[in-house]
Parts: sequence; C-alpha cells; structure tokens
Amino acid sequence: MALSREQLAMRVAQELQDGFYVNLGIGIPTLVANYVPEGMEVMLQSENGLLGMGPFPTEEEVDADMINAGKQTVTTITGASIFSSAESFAMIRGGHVDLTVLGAFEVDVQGNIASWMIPGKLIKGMGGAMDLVAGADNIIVTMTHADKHGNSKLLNECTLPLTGAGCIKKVVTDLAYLEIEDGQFILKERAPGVSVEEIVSKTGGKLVVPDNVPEMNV
Amino acid sequence: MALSREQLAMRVAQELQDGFYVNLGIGIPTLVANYVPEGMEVMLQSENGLLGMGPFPTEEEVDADMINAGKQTVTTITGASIFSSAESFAMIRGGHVDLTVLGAFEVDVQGNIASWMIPGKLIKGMGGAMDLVAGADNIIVTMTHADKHGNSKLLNECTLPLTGAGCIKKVVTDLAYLEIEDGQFILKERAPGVSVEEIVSKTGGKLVVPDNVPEMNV
Amino acid sequence: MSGFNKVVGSYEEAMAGLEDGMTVIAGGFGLCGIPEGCIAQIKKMGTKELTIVSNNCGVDGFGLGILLEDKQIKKMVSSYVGENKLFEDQLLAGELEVELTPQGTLAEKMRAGGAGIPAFYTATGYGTPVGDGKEVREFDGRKYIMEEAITGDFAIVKGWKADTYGNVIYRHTAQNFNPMAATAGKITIVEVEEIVEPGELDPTQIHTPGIYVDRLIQGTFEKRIEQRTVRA
Amino acid sequence: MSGFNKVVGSYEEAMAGLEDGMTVIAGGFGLCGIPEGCIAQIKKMGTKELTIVSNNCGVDGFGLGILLEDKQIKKMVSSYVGENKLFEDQLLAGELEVELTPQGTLAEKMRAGGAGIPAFYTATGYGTPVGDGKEVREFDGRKYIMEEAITGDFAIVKGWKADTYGNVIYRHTAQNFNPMAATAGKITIVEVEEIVEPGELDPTQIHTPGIYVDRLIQGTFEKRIEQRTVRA
Repeated sequence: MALSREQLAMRVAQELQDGFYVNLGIGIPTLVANYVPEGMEVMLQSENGLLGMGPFPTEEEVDADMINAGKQTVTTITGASIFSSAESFAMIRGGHVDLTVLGAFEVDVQGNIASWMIPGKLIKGMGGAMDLVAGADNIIVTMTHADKHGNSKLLNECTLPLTGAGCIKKVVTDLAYLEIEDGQFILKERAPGVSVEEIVSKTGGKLVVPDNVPEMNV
Repeated sequence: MALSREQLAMRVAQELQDGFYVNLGIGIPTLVANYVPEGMEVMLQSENGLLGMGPFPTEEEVDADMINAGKQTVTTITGASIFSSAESFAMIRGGHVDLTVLGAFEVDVQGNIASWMIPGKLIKGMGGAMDLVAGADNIIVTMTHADKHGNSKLLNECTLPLTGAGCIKKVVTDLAYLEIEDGQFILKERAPGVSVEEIVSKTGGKLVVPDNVPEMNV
Repeated sequence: MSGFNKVVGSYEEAMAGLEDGMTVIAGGFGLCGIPEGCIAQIKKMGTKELTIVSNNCGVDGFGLGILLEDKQIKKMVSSYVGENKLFEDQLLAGELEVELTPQGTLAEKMRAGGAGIPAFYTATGYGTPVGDGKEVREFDGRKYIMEEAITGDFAIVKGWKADTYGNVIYRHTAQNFNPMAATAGKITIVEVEEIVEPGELDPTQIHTPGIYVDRLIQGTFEKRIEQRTVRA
Repeated sequence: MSGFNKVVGSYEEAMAGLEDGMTVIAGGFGLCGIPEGCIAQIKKMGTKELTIVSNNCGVDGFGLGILLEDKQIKKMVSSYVGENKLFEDQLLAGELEVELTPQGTLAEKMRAGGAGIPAFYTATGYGTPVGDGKEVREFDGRKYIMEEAITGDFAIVKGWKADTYGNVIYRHTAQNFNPMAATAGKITIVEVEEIVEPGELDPTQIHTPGIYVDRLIQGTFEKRIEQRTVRA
C-alpha cells in the first residue's frame, strides 16, 4: 500500500541523526518533527530567522512576533537562537544545516528539482526553497510518486522550471525510497506491500532495480 | 609659521558637523577629538567594532576587552554600540561614516593616496586604511606638506604604492588647506603667516592659486 | 544642536521627502515585524509608481497590501507574493510588475547594498529561471550566479525598542529582514514600540547601530497574525 | 546520545584532527579576544606548515606569535603584522609567507566563506597592489575588484559566555573577528570564560548560534593588553 502522509514523515524521520540541525519545508516535511526517534535530539531551523523552533503555542502563548517560515505562530525550545534573515540564509547557503526536507512537483535523474512554479498558473514565488536546495548537502525530497493524473514525478528531465540544479540525492515517495546517482534513480526500498513492478511502471526516469529491494520499516 | 600638530587637528576639527559619525586614524587625526566645537556632538567609530568611542580609561576602568583600532584601551560613551569587524566594515564600506580623517605619505592631483607601504622598508600592512578610503565620501588627509628632506608630498602622481585611487578631495597640511578638483590642487587657505609662494614652492603637483587665499582660522 | 537625537514627532515628518517613482525597502516577513505606521503614511501621502522591496506584499487590507488599493506600487521585489486577491488582479491585469527573488538572495542583496558590496555570487538560483541572463561563474568546480546589491531611496523598518540615538533592538522573529533593510536606505526610518534614553540598551546587544538610522518614531502596532496556529 | 552538547573536556580533544598543512582561521584583533588556549594547544602539538588567517599575528611570546617560535606557520593572511621581531626575521629570511589583506576585506572574506558566498566585489584595494591580478569590474560607474571567500579546516574562536549548545556571546570589543571566524571553519572550536546551561542566554541576543560550533571548552585567559593607555 502507498504510504500515508504520516508514514512518509516516519520514513523521512529515519534519516535524522542525533544533534542534527534540520530545516523542514511546508506540508509533509513539517510532520517529520512528530517522528523524531526517542532519545534523539534534533533542532529545527526556520528560515525567517529561528534555530530551535518548538511546537505551536498554547492560546496564552500566542505571540505575533514569534512565527515560523510558514508564517504560523510557534514557540522556541530551550537553547534556541533568533537572528536576521541574512544570518539565517548565511547558515543555509553556507551548508551549516545538516538536513533539509522538502516537497517537489518533479525530480529528475540529474538531481534537478522543480517545486515552485507551474507555467500558466499564478506564480507566488520561491520563498526560501532555492536557497535551501542550493545550500544543503543533505536534502530529502518527499512527495507522491505520481501526480493525481498518474503521471510520474520522477523523470529523466524535469519539465517544469527548476528550483535547483543537480542538488537532490534522496527521494522518499509514497511508494519507495530512491537515491539518485550517476544520472539514474536507484530503488533502495519499497513501501510495504508495494511491488517493484508498480514502482517501475510509475517511474518515468531511468531506474536501477537492485536484486534485493527490501520493504521500508514504517 | 607651519601649523603644529595641535593646530592641524584644530583646522580639521572645523570640518566636523553636529551629529557626524567620524573615523579618526592614528596620529594627528586622533587629536581631532580634542577640538570638537563646544555644544557639538560627534561620535567616533573605531574599525575593530565600536561606535561611540570614549576617552582612555582610568586605571580602574582599564579592560583588556575594550580597545580601539590602535589596540589602545578605551572607554565607550553613553549610547555606544559594539559589533563585529564585518559589521564595522559594512558601515565603513557602505559609506555610512560621515567623515574619515587619516594621514598619508603622498597625495596626488587625481585624489590618489599612498599611506601604507614604502618599498624597501618592512611592510606591516594596510590594516583598515584601504577600506576607509574606499568607503568614505568625505575624507580629510592631514599630513606635513613636505617630508623631512623637503620633498613635496602633494604630487602630480603618487610614487609610492597606493592605498586608494581617486578618493581624496581634501588635504590639510601644516602649510595649507587644499581641495582636489579636476586633476589639480586648489589652494583654499594658508596657514597663518605662510606665504602663497612658500606653498607653491613646496607643492609638487599642479596647483591652482585663487586671487584671494585667506589665512586659516586656528 | 540636536546631536544624535533621531526622534521625529509625526509620521508626516518621518516619511517627508518620499516622491513618486522612488524605491522603498521594507522590513518584515509576512505580517510579522512590518512598519505599519510608515506604510499607512505612504498610503495617506498617495505616492505613486513606487518600487517596493520586501519579502512579501502583505494581505488584502493590511501591511503593504493597502498600497495596492490605490495602485501606488509599480513594482514589487519579493520572494513570495500573492497572499492577496488585489495583488493577483493587478498582476494579471499587467498593472503591477513583480521581480521574484529567492528569499536568501533578497536578504543578502539588501545586506550587500548597505555594506558597499555591489555584487556577490551565490549558487542559489543557478540553472533556474532566476539565473536567466545572469553571469554564471565557476568556483571550486561549482557554478554560481552573480547577484547585484539593492539599495533604496527610503528604508522603512519596524523595531522593538530604540534609544533616541537610533540604536535598535528587535523582538523575537520580528527581526527578519529589518536589520538589512535598515542599512540599505538612503534615508532610513525606524518605528518602534518604545523609545528609551541612550545608555539603557547594552552596547553589545544592539541589532541595528544608530549610524544606519535617520529618523525614529514611536508607533502603535496592530500586529495582525497571518496564521494563528495553537496547540491544545 | 549527546544531542547538542558541544562541551569537550580538554584542549587535546578540542584541537583533535589538526594536521600539518591545514588552514586555521583565528578570531581576535591584536591581543584582544584571541583564543589563547587553542593557540597554546597548537604550539604543544607542534603542527607545522600551517596557514593562519587572522587579522594580526600576536606579539613576541604571546598570541599567535608563539607559533613562530618553532616555525609552525608557513603563511599568514592578515591585515597588519610585524608587531613581533620574530615575525620580521622569518619574513625577511623567506621562511614565512604573508598575504596582506585589507581589514574589512578580510572580515568579509571570512563571513562570505561561512555564508556560501564564494566571491564578492569591493572597491577596497582597487588601483592598489591589493588589486593586482584581480578581476576589475564596473558597477554604476565605479570600479571594484573581485575578492574570494576564505574557509578554514579549523576555526578557533574566543567567546565570553556560551551555553552547552554552543550559543556564544562576546564581551565588548573582544567580539571583533570572532563571529565570522566561527562560521568559516570546517571544524569550529570556541573557548569561553564561562559555560552556562541552555536557556540562560536570551535567544535574540546570541552573537554566534550553536549551529556554527563543533566543540566548546571553558578556558582561563591572561588577556594581555597591547597598548595600555589611561587618563589621569
């Protein structure tokens, strides 16, 4: 069965390591924070200028001056720091964030990602996404394997305008965990109950299927 | 009579305006702080990272963590701010300092300045001088009109390696106040008792002498 | 002589000199830490053909969004827009120009503008529409694009506290783009919640030194929340 | 799991991994705000052929000057040197290489190195020996030179207080180059006068966020004064 949003987040959370500074994009990536393994500490970076983002506030704690990159009211954890957006993106661009998780419309075998613009639709802007994909060494894209029309989102070449070029190495979809290497996708894990055949049929880009493709542990 | 160091500082101080942020170089420029006109407020910037430098400390106030760009122990005035050297030079390079005063070995009619390096002598470095001359719109060079061998320091072309190109417009020497415009020095004021002839004879670069050259008021 | 006292008594005085066609850099992220009073004053003045540099353009009826109502904005330089219907309408009608700039590049362009750095290289946007027409250059085997600095005729900034000399501190994440905006205006106006005497702020804890600030005004702020999210 | 606790128990541990030929970026200005303990440890380790990036090179017998005694430094990148006889001797003997860099450019090169900006343009040094061989480019009718970022294998930094997560604040003008150095090392070591628990420092008042800090150690500091100037 295809993974639920929660299961996607659980699988991504397995990539966390103790002491990681992590930037989580809007949507499914945000859910990853709910699945940090017991006893492990990670610190969330919010690109507007906050390191050490905490949960949403209680009604009493709500403060208009304390928001995250999604413009939601948030809190800080003990040991947080708050700084300007220039400093925040110095951190991001300079490669100091250990892991970035974000969604996408398309990813291709060259590690290109398209996530911000669909020609013909109103363009709202890239926000910090281009900085995040250009700055991080370690990025996980999480998205559905195909769009709602059944078209693969894992391609030989992105069809939409790019967010970043050659920067994606890991993709977690509702069907599989894949890595990108030497111009091809490598199927690393299957979602529980999902066949290799289904994944192959729904992957548009060149795909390498190893002899043994274990099921994900979610 | 040629101006004394104190008189040089007094003349430079006449260029101050109320509310000016000022960077004073080492030597005679430092003395300018002693001649701020009554009732006028200026704030001294020290390029290591201090805006609002105060006088030297008392013995009791001496603090190794509170120094100026000359590495001297100093104090701060009320309303001072302290920041990194990157921020300090952002201020300087960005043209936010209202007036910079510094010494020089040579100045020429193109507004070039040489102040940091004499070939054959051991080179200690430019420190912040190149940033200061490149960053400020309003710079006053203060120096003796000629060196100790009698050679003019106001030239058609600097002979020593430059600190900055085309950035000097005002020079106060022990003999005169001059401005640089359209590739020539313009004699604006004479030191008290110094003749135009003496200034002409000691100026190596092209010099324009207006009909009336008033004496300085020092 | 008034020395370093930057305090002005009214928003009229604060925004004096703003003219049609000027560029205004505004601090704020979403509706957080926005210079509400300066924006209201620009609306009141009716200044037109403005280029506004700000990460976002407010919402319908609040923040920079109110400047759309009388079509005062000619061009927005932002990383994310369109939280407001009016914006969308004017954009689609060709009445409004938008220059989309990645958020980190925008922050750095403002900082560079204030810091006398005319241009810098960044990997952000290379290979994307943002890189179109920009110089590409390789350093250490990686490709970067050249981005130029931004400066404004005016910068409008929202601080928390400031002393009368214009030394400013920001509150929580209302800091965001404000410190860079403050450095990049030919004339920088800061509005704050509280003005204190010089000496009341710790010199090592000032976010924006007074050298960047031309005019300072105490305001009152609605601080509307864009996404109120709470836990039980 | 140790989470974000960056505290190490000894300078041996703090400087572990430093090898001959590496580049070390050091905070400090003159003898103010210098990482005394890390420097002493480098001397003890006897690491050779080092490139040291620091505004100055200490004095005879103190600060980075002690690394000259056993000829551990191959190259200095500084804005002002030669406060020590040994430096002069080694320079004249051709045993030491010096790359003189304007102070503001040096600060910006460190910041750029930490911020993922591989190069930037500055008017500083244009038309001078510093500009020799560097690309010249005109923006808005003014000439600028391109300067490249600096990063180091190690950065050694002196803070005042830090929490165990490596959030650092600096004291007075001992801040100087330290915040930029902290961002520009592959491994950044911060030594401080006092280590406190997370939560004891105000989040909005942290000069160096812990994300930049790999190892943190509490030291004791002589804080020698280079120019003791007093008034009556």
